[in-house]
Amino acid sequence: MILLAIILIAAASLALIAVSRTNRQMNTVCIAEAALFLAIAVWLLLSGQVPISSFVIGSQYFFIDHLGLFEVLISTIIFLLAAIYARGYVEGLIETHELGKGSLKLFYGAWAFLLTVILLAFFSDNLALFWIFAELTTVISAMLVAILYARDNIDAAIKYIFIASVSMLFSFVGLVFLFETSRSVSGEGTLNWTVLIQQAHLFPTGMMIAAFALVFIGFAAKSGIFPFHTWLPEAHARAPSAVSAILSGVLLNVGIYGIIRVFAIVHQTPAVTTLSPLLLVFGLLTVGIAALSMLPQKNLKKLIAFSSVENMGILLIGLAIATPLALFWVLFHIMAHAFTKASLFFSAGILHRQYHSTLSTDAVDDIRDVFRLQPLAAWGVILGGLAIIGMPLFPVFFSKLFILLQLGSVSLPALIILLFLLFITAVSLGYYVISTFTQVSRPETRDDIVAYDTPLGMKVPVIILLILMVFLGTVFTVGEITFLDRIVAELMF
Amino acid sequence: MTFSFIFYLIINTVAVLAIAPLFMSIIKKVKAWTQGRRGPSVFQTYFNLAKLLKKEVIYSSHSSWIMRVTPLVNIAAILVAALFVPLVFVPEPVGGIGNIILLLYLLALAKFFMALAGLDAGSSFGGMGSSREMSISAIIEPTTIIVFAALVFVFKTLNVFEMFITSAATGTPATPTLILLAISLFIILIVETSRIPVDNPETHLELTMIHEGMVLEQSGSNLALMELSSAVKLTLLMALIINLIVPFGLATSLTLGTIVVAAVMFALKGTILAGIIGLFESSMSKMRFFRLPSLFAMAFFFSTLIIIIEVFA
Amino acid sequence: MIVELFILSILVFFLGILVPLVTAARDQRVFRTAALGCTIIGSVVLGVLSLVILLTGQVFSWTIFQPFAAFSLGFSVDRLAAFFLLLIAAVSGCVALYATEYIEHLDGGSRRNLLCGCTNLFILSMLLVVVSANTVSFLFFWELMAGSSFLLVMYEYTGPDTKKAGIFYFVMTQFSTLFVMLGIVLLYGQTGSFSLAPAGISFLSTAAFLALLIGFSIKAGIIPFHKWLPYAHPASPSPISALMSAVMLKIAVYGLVRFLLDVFSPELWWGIVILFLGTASAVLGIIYALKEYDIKAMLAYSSIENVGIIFTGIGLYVIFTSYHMPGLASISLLGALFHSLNHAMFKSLLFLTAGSVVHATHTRDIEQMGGLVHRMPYTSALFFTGALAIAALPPLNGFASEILIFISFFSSVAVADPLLKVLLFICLALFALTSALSAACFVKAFGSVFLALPRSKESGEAREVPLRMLLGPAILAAACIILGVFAAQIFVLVGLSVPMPDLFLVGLLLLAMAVLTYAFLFFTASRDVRIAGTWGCGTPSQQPAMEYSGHGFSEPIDIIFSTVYRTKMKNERKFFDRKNCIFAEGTADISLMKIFEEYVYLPVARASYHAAKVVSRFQSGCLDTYLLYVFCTVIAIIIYLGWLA
Amino acid sequence: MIDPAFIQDVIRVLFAVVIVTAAYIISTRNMISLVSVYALQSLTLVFMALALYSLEGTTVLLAIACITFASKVLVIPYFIATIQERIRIKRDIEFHFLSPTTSLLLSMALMLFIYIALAHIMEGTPGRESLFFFGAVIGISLMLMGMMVTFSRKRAITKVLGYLTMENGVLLFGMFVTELPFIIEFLIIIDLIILVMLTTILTVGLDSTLEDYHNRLHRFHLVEDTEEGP
Repeated sequence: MILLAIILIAAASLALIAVSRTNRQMNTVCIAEAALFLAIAVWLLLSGQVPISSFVIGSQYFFIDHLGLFEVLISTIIFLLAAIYARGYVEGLIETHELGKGSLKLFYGAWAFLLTVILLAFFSDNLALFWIFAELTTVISAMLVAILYARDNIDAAIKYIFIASVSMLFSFVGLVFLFETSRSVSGEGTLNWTVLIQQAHLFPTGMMIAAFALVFIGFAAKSGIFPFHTWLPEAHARAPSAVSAILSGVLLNVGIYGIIRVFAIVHQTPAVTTLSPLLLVFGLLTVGIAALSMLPQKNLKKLIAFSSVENMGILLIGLAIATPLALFWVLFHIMAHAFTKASLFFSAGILHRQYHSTLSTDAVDDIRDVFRLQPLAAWGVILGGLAIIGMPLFPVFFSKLFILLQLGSVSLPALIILLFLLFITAVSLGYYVISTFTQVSRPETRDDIVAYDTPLGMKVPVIILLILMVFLGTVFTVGEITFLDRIVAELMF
Repeated sequence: MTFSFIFYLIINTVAVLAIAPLFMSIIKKVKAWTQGRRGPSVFQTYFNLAKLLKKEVIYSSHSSWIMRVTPLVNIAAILVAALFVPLVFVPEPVGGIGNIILLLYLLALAKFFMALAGLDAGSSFGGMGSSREMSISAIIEPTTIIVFAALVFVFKTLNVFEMFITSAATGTPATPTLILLAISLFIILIVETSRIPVDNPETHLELTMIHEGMVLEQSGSNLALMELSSAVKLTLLMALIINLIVPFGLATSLTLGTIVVAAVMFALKGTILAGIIGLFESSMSKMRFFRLPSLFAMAFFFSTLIIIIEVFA
Repeated sequence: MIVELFILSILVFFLGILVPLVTAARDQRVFRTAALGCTIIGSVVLGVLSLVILLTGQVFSWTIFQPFAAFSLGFSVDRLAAFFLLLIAAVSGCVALYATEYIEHLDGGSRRNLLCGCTNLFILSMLLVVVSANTVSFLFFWELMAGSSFLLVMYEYTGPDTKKAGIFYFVMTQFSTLFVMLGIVLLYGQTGSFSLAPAGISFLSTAAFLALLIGFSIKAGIIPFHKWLPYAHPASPSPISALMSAVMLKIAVYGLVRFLLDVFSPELWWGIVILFLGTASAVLGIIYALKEYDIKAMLAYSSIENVGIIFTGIGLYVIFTSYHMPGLASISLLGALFHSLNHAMFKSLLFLTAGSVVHATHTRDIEQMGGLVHRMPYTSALFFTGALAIAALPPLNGFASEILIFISFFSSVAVADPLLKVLLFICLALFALTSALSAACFVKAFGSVFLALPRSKESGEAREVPLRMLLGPAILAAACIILGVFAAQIFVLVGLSVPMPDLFLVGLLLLAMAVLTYAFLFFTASRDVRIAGTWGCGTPSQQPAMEYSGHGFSEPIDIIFSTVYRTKMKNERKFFDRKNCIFAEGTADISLMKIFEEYVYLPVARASYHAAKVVSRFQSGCLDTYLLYVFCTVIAIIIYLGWLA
Repeated sequence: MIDPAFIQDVIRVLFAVVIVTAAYIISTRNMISLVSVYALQSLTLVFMALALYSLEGTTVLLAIACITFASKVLVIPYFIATIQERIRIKRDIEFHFLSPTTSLLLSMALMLFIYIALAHIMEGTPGRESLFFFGAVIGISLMLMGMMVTFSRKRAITKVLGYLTMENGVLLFGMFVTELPFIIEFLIIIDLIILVMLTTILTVGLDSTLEDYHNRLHRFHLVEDTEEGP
């Protein structure tokens, strides 16, 4: 039923987009779609029926559990805000001829479709089905990246598709391994996660290691883990900011979600002792390369994108620790990172509108008078930056601290290296923000820059996200904690 | 606060005020003798002070209240410091009077005001004097503190009174360590009272003067206070050396006889020490200002050596 | 009652954050005054509360919020915390009073509202650091403090030096965070809990101590981590500099003391390390202060010196504790803590009055000032009190705390190890050098800023500042005098026996001597007074250019310590001919070399930037290369699977 | 029913064909033939599925054969060929990192390597017939060879073919190791078609520009627009 509702809503919105003509109409459809999905997710959350076994959903390939619902909640919120944001943002893109009017339909169609696919991915029980949806998200989001009239965008999209898809193929091989393992254990092969996790303790270690390692390759590429992250900075930086927020806040989660799911299965077997160090190494390398790449970075959106890479590394490290508490904070970090990153990209988008060409090239010097011209965006970047480096009042502080605490009990050298890398990250962000935002034009040239009249729709998401972040960072509701605890329990950590 | 302590306050202040100008004159006399002159009378300093009191006070139009309060603060600080070093009679210490660190910092208080007064009028002589004075006092400070620490180390107390009591009880001759310390104390005395080879108290030559530069703008009764305070400072440092090294005759109980004896003994010992200072000054020449750090380094080395010997022995 | 008072004060501060935040867009004085009024009220409540706790010695602890079983957001106020609360309350109250007027003379329009709000946040986070009952809330508020102070430093973001200051401050703050976090994580590894409870002796706790020590040292501005101070303090508005220097540095001291007392069982070498750091900072700090001509940077360096003194006291405490000499240990610790309070008083006083001076003369360069004693009599008197206190002259408070440290130094006779004894004596000598140099430094400061003739047009036209900019510093000055003169009585009042001289008696004697002398002169000496020009060897009139400048004043010390001050000479010449014979024009510049900056900070920064550049080449922009990475990784993983797993 | 031994021989031959086609894709410079070779490779897979069907009798294999034929032998090659015509590039001369000879040698080494590695990995799993195991090895080797195409060739369209080869490898691997539910296979094909379509369309914007990208940039944007704009 729920599945049906989702598909119906999706179909209706696609149809509406097909018949509508203006940016506003199509955008409204997208907002409505995201709002409806969010309503469904909230209803599911409040109804207390979760986890929902397959037949209520409508097919044995789908199910809803807390982790899926958690991801869906995050995704729909970000999609909703991004859609609101896109209203003004896309208008601006059209005005400056960066986006053809003819491409509008494609843009919003892909947008609406992407949300549906992501929802279906998170509600998939069958891992192969999840894999397919994940593949589809790559393709559709690449379309959203490539839609701008610039060669660089196509280039970035191609990179994105190639690296992600090529790696995802290995993932599929891994899934085949998993399927075969399950068949050899129970006779009846399945890729349904709910079944796999029950059988997992019977799986032979060697096969599990192979399966996980291969699956990891693909999902690592989706979530921007070193050395598969290379597409990420370029795609995120080139995409329209509304899309960047989705890429960073939602699509990276798809990859991490896949890793978590499969890792939960691995966690039931002795293979986890072999695989945890592997994850730790990849995580550290990811954070390391991201941190060092951020230092000389002169492009704001690339900087934020590298910060995403860094946070994915942290998530991987948290996962490698493989304790329930660590998993708890990994989940928390997923949420914290998604919202923070979305707010950062939204603010960066406003700056992008203001300083137009300059942000896309590597010239810092043209950003000036930020506080006079775009105070909200400036504060958005500052507060978002403080949030992402783990300042208190923002949620990343706690997740970072507790992941570090857990890491400390696993490996001291890793802890020290990670702390140092996080320091470098913070410095790079701080260095960039301080050196750019303190630039003011001389009084005589002050009037050369005309302030971009930021539409309300682009401001509201930033403010909402900032409030949401402060709320998440200071108030821990009982519901939130039990919800996350349920996820940990369902993943059988 | 006992009667004997109040009595001590009075008697010590009176004694130090009375005898300080005398020692100044004696040093001058000795120096004159070594130069083959007859020199001024030993009471010349008293005459000078009396004369200055009769003169009018001249303030620079640029100067501020600093100039006006400095002489008072200066003499007050030095006189209080003098209370920390009993000349003839050592009572029981009250409320930390006699603390050796406080003594040092009371001298610093006087110096601080004096240096500011030097800067107050905007004259370059005053500025130069202040600058040099503060520099010198800064770099002699480690030596001073090490010597004081050595004293504390030897006498196991922070209080000058108790040191005197101990040394009076042990009697003369003092231990070898104390004699070594006395040499260091002597160097400190030379530096602190601005004497040759560090400073030349008798000249107003721009190249050599330090202390005199600072008081150049002072006049009349203010100048008298400044002169007097530097004499008192000399006396109290001399008393420190005398009563530590050759404490015989020092009164520890309050009877007329002991006090008279102590006073006479102190005057005698003081005269001898003043003579030594005069001779020492005559045998030296003023040192170039920037050669001083090496002199101080030697003094510092010397006093640290004492500490090391004392510690390891 | 105490708890309610405490919550009340927190709420008042919170109100002080909200008011300007809500009214951020409206540039009206009333909102700012309201916000700062909240600060003052909150500080008064907090001050009363901490005094009560300090006197009664009760311990209050309560948990406000426990989201997980593992940790809670809890507060606990004991005497140590109350002491630092008092410090925070006293300084922030006076600073806020001063700022009500000062802030109206700042540029920035409605941004000033945010400044007020952020200041309140800063104060609130500092006081919550102090009352934190466990390491997580400690870290939480510590970070909040770092973040809010960073925003405050960046207030005048358009200023020429602010960018550099901001970057330095931000980097050092993060560096400090790194170590504090590491320390807390290691501690958690050792004890398995977040409580501030004894951790026992092990490799982990030693490592945790070292990490925390470095973290706190960075925040406290201990050399060689001090470089942010002389940049951040001049860049920020004066009330903020006062708060940062007087209070924030003390929070780091608090952290160190708290962890040393409650968590660690210190070993001898820890004490030696702290002592060494402290002494080095004290000496080098004041030596650099002497060469500084920016009045606020000079005060910043002097803060480094004073924190060095505090660390010296803490180091002595640790040494004596490890020798089981509790009496001496407590004197040293009391000295360190008392000096923290005293430094907070006189340094905020100095920063505030320096702020007034800068406000009046529009320059921070002391060579441009002079003669202000006639134009700003009250400010000069207040600054003078601060200078007397910081130069550790009796009977003011700076001396009262330094003498405690001197006493414990002098009593180190009792330490058994001869080698250590000698080491202590050497530290003592350096310590004495420090206090003498600081006297020289403040003679120079007061002399160049306030005395003689004005050296620039602006300082010639300076005016006395309004009443409220005098009132705040006046309270602090009074505190400086009271804390000094009645130091011994205060110790008795709180029930501590300390062998320190009675400064009240000394003060009385000083007064008596001065009065007696005055009376004597009044009756005997001539009362004629004449005003005349300064005698200048016959020059017709006194010119400002003839005065001794700040540079000139410190020249002898400059030469004496030439090994510490490295100068850098730049000499660029142009010639008319090829053979460099006919000189055309040229520039020469002799500047003080910033040794730490040029030999430590910048090389590290350059090296890491270089490394980052190398790593960035990984992101070459070529799809084929990226796919090759994937290919190689896949092969590596297959190798791993086939042979290693 | 045909003799299983004969079928196995057929399958071995087909393996050889697959590898040869992959080798051709790696080393050729002629782009027109690339597409046909790819179609041939897919056709081989279809035959292989049929052969397996006759061996095991699962209907899924038959279905797989059908959709593979429809999509990979007909639709995708046709589509790519059309696109190729449009961008008028016939040759892909430049090689990156690997020359044709090296890549051939490397792929041989890889096959050996995969064989050993897979033998290690699958050591514990019971009842692996040699043919199926070999199929898995060929599958993964095909993937890696395809991957070598993606990074050693400059033209994006060649890269797409490399990707398709990889996909064939996955199919091969899946076919021999286990059988997945049909719906999954079907969705994968759909996914693949969408992906290939998008990528090739994008390559129009990109590929033609690799040679002289500044000149042609604008022109091919127009092409892209007419392609996509509904």
